[in-house]
Amino acid sequence: MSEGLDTAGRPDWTADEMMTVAAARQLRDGRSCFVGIGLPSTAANLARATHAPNLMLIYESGCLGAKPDRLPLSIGDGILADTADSVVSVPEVFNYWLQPGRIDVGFLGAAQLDRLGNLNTTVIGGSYDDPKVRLPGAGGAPEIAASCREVIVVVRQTPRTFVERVDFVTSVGYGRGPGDRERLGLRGGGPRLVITDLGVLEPDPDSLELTLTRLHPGATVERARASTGWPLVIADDLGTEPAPTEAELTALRALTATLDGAA
Amino acid sequence: MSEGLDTAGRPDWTADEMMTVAAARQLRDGRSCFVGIGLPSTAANLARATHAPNLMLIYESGCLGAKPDRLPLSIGDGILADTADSVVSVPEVFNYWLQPGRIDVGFLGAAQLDRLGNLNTTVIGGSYDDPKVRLPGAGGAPEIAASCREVIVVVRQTPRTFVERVDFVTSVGYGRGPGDRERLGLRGGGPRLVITDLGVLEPDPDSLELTLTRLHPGATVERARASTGWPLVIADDLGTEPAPTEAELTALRALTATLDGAA
Amino acid sequence: MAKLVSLSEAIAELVHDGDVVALEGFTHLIPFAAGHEIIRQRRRDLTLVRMTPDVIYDQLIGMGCANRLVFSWGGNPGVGSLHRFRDAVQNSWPGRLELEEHSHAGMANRYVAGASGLPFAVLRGYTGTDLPRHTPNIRTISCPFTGELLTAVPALRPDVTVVHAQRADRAGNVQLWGITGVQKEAVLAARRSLVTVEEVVERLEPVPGQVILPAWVVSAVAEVPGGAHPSYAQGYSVRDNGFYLGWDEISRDRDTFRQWMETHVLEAVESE
Amino acid sequence: MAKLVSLSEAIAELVHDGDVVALEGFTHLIPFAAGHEIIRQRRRDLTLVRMTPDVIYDQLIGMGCANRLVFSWGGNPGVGSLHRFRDAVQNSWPGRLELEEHSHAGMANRYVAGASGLPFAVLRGYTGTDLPRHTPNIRTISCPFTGELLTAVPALRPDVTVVHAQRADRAGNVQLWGITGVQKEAVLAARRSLVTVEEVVERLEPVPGQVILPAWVVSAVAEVPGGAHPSYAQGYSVRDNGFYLGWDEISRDRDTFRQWMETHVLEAVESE
Repeated sequence: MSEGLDTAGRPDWTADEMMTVAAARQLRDGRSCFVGIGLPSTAANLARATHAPNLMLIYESGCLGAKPDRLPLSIGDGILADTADSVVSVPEVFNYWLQPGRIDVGFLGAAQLDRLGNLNTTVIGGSYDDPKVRLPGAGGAPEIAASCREVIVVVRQTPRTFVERVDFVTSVGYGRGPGDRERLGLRGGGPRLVITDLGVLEPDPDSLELTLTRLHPGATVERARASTGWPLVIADDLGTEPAPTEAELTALRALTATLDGAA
Repeated sequence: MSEGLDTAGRPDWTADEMMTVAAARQLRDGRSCFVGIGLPSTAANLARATHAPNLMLIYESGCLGAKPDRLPLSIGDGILADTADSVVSVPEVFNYWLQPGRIDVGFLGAAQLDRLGNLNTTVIGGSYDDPKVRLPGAGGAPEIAASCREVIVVVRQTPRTFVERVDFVTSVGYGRGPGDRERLGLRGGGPRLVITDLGVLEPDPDSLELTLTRLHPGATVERARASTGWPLVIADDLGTEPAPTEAELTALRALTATLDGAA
Repeated sequence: MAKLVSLSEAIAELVHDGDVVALEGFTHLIPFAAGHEIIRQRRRDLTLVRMTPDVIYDQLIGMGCANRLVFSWGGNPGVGSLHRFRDAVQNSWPGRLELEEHSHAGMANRYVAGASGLPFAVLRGYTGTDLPRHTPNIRTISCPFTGELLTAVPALRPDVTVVHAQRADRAGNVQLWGITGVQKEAVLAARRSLVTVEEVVERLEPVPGQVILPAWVVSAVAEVPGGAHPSYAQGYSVRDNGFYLGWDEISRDRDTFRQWMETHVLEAVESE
Repeated sequence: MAKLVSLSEAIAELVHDGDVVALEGFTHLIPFAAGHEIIRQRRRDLTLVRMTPDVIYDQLIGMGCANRLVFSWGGNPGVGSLHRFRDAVQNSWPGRLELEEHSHAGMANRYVAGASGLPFAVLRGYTGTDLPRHTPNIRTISCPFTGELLTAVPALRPDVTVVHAQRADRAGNVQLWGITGVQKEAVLAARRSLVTVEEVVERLEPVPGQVILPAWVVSAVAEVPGGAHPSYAQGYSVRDNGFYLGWDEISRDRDTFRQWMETHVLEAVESE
């Protein structure tokens, strides 16, 4: 029995926990990370609590170098200002810090993602003026996706989420394909990784199409294919993401426990 | 014997003191005033010490609402930051405070001034590339002259200073004449008053040419004409600026005394 | 110079039907009490401007105060969707709501341009997204030196901006700290401004990270302790996260929403 | 991440002949000691950038370190002219000094554009003055929404910016307060940056009005107590106004100037 499986062989961690741990592992110590609320914030703070104590967290509320000891409930949570190296205005965080490309990693979620890593958080179905579902909108995402040195997308994998073409391009991944980011003058590198509850996708070096490169323990190629709205390409050297370690799970659960208390 | 004359009939105040007092009188209480160092700063602080305790002093170093109890020696004097309502960055003082036209009065000096109130603080004589005298340059003056609701110029009157046409337009007064400020899109009102050691000049309502409207006690039209590099027009209703009061002189000398101590 | 007035007087004098109104506060210092007073005074046809329309705008929209929304992110932070906002966009209930949609960077720079007395702002933004196809006031501009193409957005000049702050002195000078968001720019960009504060004090003791709004750029100050609830005022209160979670249920159904607003806003006295 | 190094190491590593170098500090926190080290290390052909070139630039220019000056006001604040600056412009002594002349508003916005990763900035400035006729990088730009004509200036991107601050911690995070001028923008606009500080401390206690420069945007920090003299560091020293007045006499004559620099700068040990 591999580590992380209980006596009945079922993992003693959830798919969301696996996704969060896999995302946290991608954040190297000492880097700067532009963090949205929700799963990205959990993953970033898990990284700080484990292998990356000097990870620089930047929240769009203007908190630079925030070091919360619990999970913030919103990007404007008081603990972010209390623990930040510096709190700047919202115009400043976008103009002086994000726009020039100073931030290493941008962490984004999405309601829809397509095979070229474009993201939709605006509208689903119908038309823009008469949508089936109205989503919150862009927020900081378009410029995070444009300017961070690299982008990591964290999103659960379902056929409704992973679509051939997003209904609305809120944030640009690789646009329509190779050369598009350069043509558009986007200076950041674009989505380097998409981390889901099933595994990890990476852009194909040539086509830039998102390709399954790793599976989480227990996940299968079949499920990944069934959860993807386009013919999912599987990497020849498909790997497996290591299961969460005890240390990672303990740290993650200690963090998420702070949330339940708060609400 | 009028007040302010000694037993021999000589004024017991200097021409510079008269000029400073006349300038201070023009600053109404509760207004905001963009202040340069030197005589304008002395006059503005004299106004605060006498009739305008709530005059809002704004220094280009970013000090908003400074309330120095002595004369600052530079626009970056520590006492300005210590006593200010708020200290902002230099970009902010120009972009958020001066540029939108929030400041009532801009106080300027000059090395040269012409009959239409244009100011030169850049070069005198020769050419720009090979000048006879190289002056400090523009500083904040061009935008103060452009954006303040009105401008007051304080300058000693000599034929070398009061010229037909300035050698270099550092700051625009009325440009080449009526309609020019509007044509240039300058939103402030331009120079409302020029206060010298001899008297007060104001733009003619029609031609906008600077015209002598008041003489200081003891000054004469002849001297004013002789001290002006263009055929000086005298207002029909030429008035006299009241001599400094005891209160004004006491306050002014108390302020300037702080300077001697400092150096 | 800012006048010290009651909240109801301030809204009556400063906010009119049809105005362009910005209530700002980036999750911190959200002027909820002022928004509720706007609802009580039954303002109509407002263009509501806000980077992050959240629960307070959900309430204003659901109560029919607005026919237009200028924004960059409309959600219940940390919870999910705004049901009244969605109902208005998807079903025009209680009326049609026209949208003008931007990104945070675009909105922040539009306030900066307004505060700076400039007609537009330049940024690296929106490029390659579908936003410019639906928001006509996003244009391209080329650098006069390099020829590089960038994005231009027009200045925001609200008729009135409303913010909440920790303190003001009796002269009407305002002091806020913690996450100060875009409030300074929003106030300086507006023709009129109202600041509700936790307390009016004799003297504003300096605080690290403070932003000062001088009395001479503020129209009115109203003392409204707790005026940011369920948002918070650093140093005075903590965010009522339970309320935000509970709002999801309250706002889901039109009648439940109406009843809640009746009881907690319309029938509430001004100083909540 | 900022390295803690000695001033001489920092200048040797960060400032090279021919560099575009900005020493900023708006009468407060002027990095005099760093300027003196640049003189001691005999840098040449520098393009010196500074809103208010004053005594430190008079010294750099008089010692022949620069062949170009980008500025908006060159004088001895509260005293009068800079004689070495004038001698260089009027008589090309000790060498020709090319000028690129702007207004304060223009220079401040050029730093803002540099800090923002934009190629240019837009302002209401220069209009109707003779400056655009002699400074080619002042251009007009029209608003894509209103057609209004405004002024554009290109971003400033110094090879290295040098500033002085009150404190840094051991990680290299920098804290300054009082009149903070354009230092944050100048550091963020530069490719490399050096901050000299009054002291290195274990922890940066928050101070009202503070500006923080995170270690990850600073190349090097050098502890140089009194490194701003004859300028000052709020909370540590007061401005030596007598020195500024005295400089007028010292700098008037070429030989007197040279002798003074020999004795007080060239022969001085690094920690002055």
